[in-house]
Amino acid sequence: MWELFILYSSYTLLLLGSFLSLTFGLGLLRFPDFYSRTHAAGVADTLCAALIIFGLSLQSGFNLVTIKLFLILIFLWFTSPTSSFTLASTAYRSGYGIKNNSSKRAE
Amino acid sequence: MSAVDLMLLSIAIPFVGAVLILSFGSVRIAGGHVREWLSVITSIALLLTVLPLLEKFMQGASIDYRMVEPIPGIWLHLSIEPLGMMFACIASLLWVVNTIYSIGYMRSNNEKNQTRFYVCFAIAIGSTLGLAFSANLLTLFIFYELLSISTYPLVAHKGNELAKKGARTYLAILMGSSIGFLLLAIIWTWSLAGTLDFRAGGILSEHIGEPVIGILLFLFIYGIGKAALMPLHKWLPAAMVAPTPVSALLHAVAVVKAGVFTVLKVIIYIFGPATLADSLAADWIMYLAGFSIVLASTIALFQDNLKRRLAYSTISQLSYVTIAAILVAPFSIMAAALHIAVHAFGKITLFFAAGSIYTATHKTEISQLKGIGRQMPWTMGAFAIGALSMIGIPPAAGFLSKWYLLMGTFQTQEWFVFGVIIISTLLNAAYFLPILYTAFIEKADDPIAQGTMQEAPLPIVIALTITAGLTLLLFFLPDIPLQLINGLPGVKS
Amino acid sequence: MISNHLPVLQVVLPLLAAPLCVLLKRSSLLWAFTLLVSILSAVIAWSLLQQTDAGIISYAIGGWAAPWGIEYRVDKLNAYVLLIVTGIGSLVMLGGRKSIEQEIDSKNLSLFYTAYLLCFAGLLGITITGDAFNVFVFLEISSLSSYALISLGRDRRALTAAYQYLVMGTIGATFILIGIGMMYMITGTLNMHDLAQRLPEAGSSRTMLTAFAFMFVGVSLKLALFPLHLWLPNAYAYAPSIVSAFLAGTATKVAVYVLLRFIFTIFGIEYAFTELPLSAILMLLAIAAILLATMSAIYESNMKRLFAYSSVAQLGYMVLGISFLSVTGLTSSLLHLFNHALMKAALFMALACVMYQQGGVMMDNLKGLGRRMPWTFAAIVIGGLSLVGVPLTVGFISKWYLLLAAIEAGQFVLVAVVLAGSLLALIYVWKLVEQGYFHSGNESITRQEAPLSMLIPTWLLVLANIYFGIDTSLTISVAQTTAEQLLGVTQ
Amino acid sequence: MEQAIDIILLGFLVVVAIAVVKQRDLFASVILFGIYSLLSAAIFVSLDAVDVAFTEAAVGAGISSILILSTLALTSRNEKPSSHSVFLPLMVVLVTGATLVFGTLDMPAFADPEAPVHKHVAPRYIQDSYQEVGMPNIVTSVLASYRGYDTMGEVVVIFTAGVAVLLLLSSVRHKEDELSNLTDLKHHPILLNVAQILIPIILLFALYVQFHGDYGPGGGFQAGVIFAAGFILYAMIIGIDEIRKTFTPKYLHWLSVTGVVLYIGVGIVTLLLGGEFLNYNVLAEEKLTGQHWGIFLVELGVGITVTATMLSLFLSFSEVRRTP
Amino acid sequence: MSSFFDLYNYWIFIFLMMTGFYIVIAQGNLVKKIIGLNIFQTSVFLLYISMGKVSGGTAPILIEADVSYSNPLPHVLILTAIVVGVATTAVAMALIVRIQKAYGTIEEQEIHEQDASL
Repeated sequence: MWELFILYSSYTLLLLGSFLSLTFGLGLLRFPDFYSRTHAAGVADTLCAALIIFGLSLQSGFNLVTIKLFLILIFLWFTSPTSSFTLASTAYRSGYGIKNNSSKRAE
Repeated sequence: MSAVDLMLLSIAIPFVGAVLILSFGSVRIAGGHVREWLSVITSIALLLTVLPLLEKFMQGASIDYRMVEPIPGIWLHLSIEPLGMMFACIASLLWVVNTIYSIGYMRSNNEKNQTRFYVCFAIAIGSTLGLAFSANLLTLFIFYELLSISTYPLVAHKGNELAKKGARTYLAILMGSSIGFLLLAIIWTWSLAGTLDFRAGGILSEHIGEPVIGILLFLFIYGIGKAALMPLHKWLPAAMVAPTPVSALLHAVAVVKAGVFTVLKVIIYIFGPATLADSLAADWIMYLAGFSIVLASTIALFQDNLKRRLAYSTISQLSYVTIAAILVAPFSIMAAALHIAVHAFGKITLFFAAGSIYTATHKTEISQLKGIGRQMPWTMGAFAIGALSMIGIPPAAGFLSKWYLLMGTFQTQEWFVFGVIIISTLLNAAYFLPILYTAFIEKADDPIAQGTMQEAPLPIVIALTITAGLTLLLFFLPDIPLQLINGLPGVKS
Repeated sequence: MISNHLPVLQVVLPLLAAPLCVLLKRSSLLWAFTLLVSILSAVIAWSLLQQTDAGIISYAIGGWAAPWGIEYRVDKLNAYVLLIVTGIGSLVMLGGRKSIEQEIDSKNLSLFYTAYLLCFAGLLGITITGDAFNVFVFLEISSLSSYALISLGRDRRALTAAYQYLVMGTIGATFILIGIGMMYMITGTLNMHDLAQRLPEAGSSRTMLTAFAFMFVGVSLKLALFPLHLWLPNAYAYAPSIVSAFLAGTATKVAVYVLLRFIFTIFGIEYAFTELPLSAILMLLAIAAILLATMSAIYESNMKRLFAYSSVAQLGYMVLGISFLSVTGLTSSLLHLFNHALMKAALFMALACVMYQQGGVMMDNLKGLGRRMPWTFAAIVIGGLSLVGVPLTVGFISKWYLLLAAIEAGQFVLVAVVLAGSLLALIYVWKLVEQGYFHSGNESITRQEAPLSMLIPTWLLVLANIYFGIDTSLTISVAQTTAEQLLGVTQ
Repeated sequence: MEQAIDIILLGFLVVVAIAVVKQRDLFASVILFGIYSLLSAAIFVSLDAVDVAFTEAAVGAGISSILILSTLALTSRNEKPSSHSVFLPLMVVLVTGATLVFGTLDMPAFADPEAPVHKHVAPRYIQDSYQEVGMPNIVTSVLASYRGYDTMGEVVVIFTAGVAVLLLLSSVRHKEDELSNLTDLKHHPILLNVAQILIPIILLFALYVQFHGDYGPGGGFQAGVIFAAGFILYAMIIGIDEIRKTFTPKYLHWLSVTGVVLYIGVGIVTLLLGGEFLNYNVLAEEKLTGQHWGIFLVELGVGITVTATMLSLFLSFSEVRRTP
Repeated sequence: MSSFFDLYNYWIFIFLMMTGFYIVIAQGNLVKKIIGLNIFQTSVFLLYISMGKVSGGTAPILIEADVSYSNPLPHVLILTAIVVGVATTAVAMALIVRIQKAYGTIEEQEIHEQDASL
């Protein structure tokens, strides 16, 4: 019973994560300008990563692998916001306007 | 000093001389440059080695020396047989005379690069001797190429466009034919016979049948461009841009004779008379040679430039040797061998005369020679003797070889050759006698020059007098060459 | 004790010396060090060649027996090639110093020598190894370093040449990699000797055919076999003189060795020549190479390019020799391997002298060179005559055997091609001679001969050209026995 | 399941590859290439080649992309439409591809355990390597011991590349005095702080990879690359001149030389101890201890050289004068 | 003779290789060529690694459990090859930088024009 619950909850988490990342991927393509895209990407990184890793760790149970997974998660939580921030702020410093239609060429 | 040492010495001397001239040549001393003296000394030294060698050889010493084995089974191998001995004697003897001549010539026409001239000349003579003494085709080929390369600078001597163009033709034909055909023929012979030695009776005889004989024969005859068989004769007129001493010794004696000498050796020692006697290809060569004789003489008729006319006469005379050799009758082979000697003396005299005229009066065209006979009696006298020898009128030596050749034609019943000889003799007469007429009978255009003696410098006069003398001498006592020639296989039969 | 480790020392010595070069600074020191290393390797190579008389030497690196470990396997063939590479390397280095100091700027010197030694070691590694993949690794070592060496040329075109070489070289290497992979796929082994035994057992398959094709194309790229030679002329023309001399003498030779190894040792004659029409393919390529490359050499006005093109043609001669599949033919190729290395090293060394004095190697720099640098120019002429194949030079010997092979095979078209090739060669050589000696208006020319330190090695090479053209006891015997070994003919 | 993943990943690869062909913006193509490497790394994992995956991700996606990007920064970003004729290359490619496909037809089926590849040499590695070398990670034992000589060659290749690049770029280098800070990232406090926390961790991880290589995926190369990555990050954020204070060109020279010499030195020592070149057994009385020592040392050598070379590659690129 | 499903992934790798190869020989931009070269090589690596795969095998890191391992040898070879690849890329990039400095362009076409105009 419990195992079943664990299993299904992990599935839901995984599905949710995948769904989110899919939508954000869509956003990355469809959003009008650079900054909103960056935002999409950044959020995707953190949240989806979290969801998926939780889901996986639920399946694997508590062992060395789980710890490694969490370490990875922490690492991601550090890096991806920082990188997206840096991206945005650098773009901003180099005078990159909010409403810029030729923005496709910026990433 | 043993005969072998003499032989090696005789090849070494010119090269050593060349090195000496190269290193000290341009030093000036009393009475000219060191190079002149060095050349004289070298040439005399050479003669003084060859004569005792000849003596030893006549006494029947077998002279044979192997150096190294560049290709397994083929040695760099020297040995002396009659033909080579004779050729060596002619070359070394005439070199002495020619050196005297060239000193006079080069000085009074103050040519440039004289050191290079004398160096290359010495090397050329050295290679000629090596070629004469070669005991197998490879050795011969090596010296043959050396001769071509070392004479190239002499032809290109002036360094102007004309000279370079002439030299280019010269080298293109000589090396082209030798690398293109001769080398191939040699390697083919090697792969067929497994040896390249010159052997009495030939090495190919038992190895090949009809088609191959023909192909090989053509490869050889046309590979030996120096024999100037038409259509490979173009280099000879082209080479006339060279200073006259070069034309005289090299393109009347050393180089061209090297050509016919090689032809003779190939026919006698590689194919063997027996092989060729009944070969269709041989007949073809004969026709080509005959054709070449007549055509060359005809062309000579229309040359106004003296040296060019002589060149074409040379071409026809060379084909005499080829045609005689290809007849492979005892007498004709004798004739071929003898003609090498005879023509050498005659033709060098003629060239000397031409050069002497050029030096004294800077005239090159026959039409300018009116009355020259009175101005330069010595020169034109020698010229007359040379001319007679070419035509084959006694008491000039030319008569001998022609005589034997005719005998040869009777032996083989080759009336075609007979006809060719008669026609060509008439043609020879037709292009030589007018020159004599112009020179002696006609009056000079400018009355000032009339009657006044203005001979060429002394060395030149001495040189051409000697050669003219030799031409006569050879007629009266031809026994030394004849003795040598009788030693040839295929002659005593 | 040392003698049984010679095979590995052959490669490890220069390989270890290379990084140490980085730490040296003084030019003279670097030069002396490199020279010492090259000479030592030459000595090793020589003694290896002696050892091979006793039979094939096998050295298991890491103590792991083949095919699990990497094996060094020395037979007559690679001992011979090793000797060529090391010998040429030492001679070139001997004369290299001044020219290097002039052409390479001083702060790069130590790196230059490092790269040179790496290239040297790489070539040796390719030659000596008995492991297919190891070939690839050392191939890359030598290639990478040679790209760098070439790019050091003064002319900016050196950069593009190096780039072009890099791209083509890498494609070649990748093709070789694919080929090796497929052979591995069929047999499960990488050791050449093991491959040689297992490939026939595996039986011919489409995979094997593809493997062969890719190996062949890849090696041909490295070998600059026509029409894959496009990188070579520029690379040799714009590289620093010494580099050209070294590469021209060694790199392509090693490539030829690899070709021989893969065709004869690994795939075996039966497969390569009876199941595949390799003989015909090689012949056609060789003919094209000989004629077309020589043609383009004739119209070339930059002498380094000229001789580079002639290299392509000469490689054609070697390949032609292979294509006969006869002892004579193979002997001619192996002879030419050695002889051509001598010729080209001599010629490019001479050109290095010209470069050193005249600052260029265009035809105009040749005007009256016969007067200005008599010795150097004499060297060029003799080298040229050797290319033509004039008697008393090494060129003649290899030509002789090649023609002999062609006649034995009854291939008179090929005879004609070879002869035509040498006649065309005569033309471009004579262009030089006329420029050097008979260029009118070369009066009042001052003598400015190259320094002895460069002349002497050049002339050593030239004299070698003549010596091995007269006394061929060493070369021919080795070449012949090797050829017999490759063809499996027992004498 | 596995196959499904494979197919999806392969599909991605194809898409990316075609995208690279179409893409005119070089910057984008580089990023796409990075993605390509990462995808193939993923495939490597699914093909059980964890070490390879690791290396591909670090080297292919990491270092290569960085190098190409820093080149783009010095050259131009957009590719001009090439006036090459498309036909000939297409032909060549088609022929080559056809040959390869033809070659595959006789290949053993994919993942077929009966394939000769798995029958001849490999079995010994799998069965005996533990007894003979004593490493759980077979790849490491093959890499460093059975085929240790290849690996030596590989180190030399890296070293060669370093030498080559130095030779090429030395002439377009900044003069030491005008060594300006090429990045303005210093002014990001967040970035700075995060970096200060992360970089030590990265280096620590690198050490782990270096010395854990015997037991899990990893080894000198991966570790070296990660080390280099750490320092490169430092250089990018804190500044080139800062990093130069520690890693002077001379010092990096020495390091990379040390690595190579260490590797070859081990070989020489084994020679002197009477074994064959790189035969670690002779390094200690007990074979396996010898193997351990040998592998430890050579991996260390690899790590040092790779770190030093990668770093000096990056630095020499970033120190090229911007002015043409 | 194997069926389609045994070989399809080889064919995909071949397709990828050829894409890379095409970029190398068809495109005129020097950097692009190198990117193509990298793709070419990476695909070759894929081919190699897929040789070593054993169905149901695991990574060649010994564990107690009784399992079949994939063939480690291709992995080793490719580790080497990857490093060689990055080395080549580095050298190529350095060359490109120098070419840019010398010619002011990295387009093959323009470089040829400049050399031709000499």
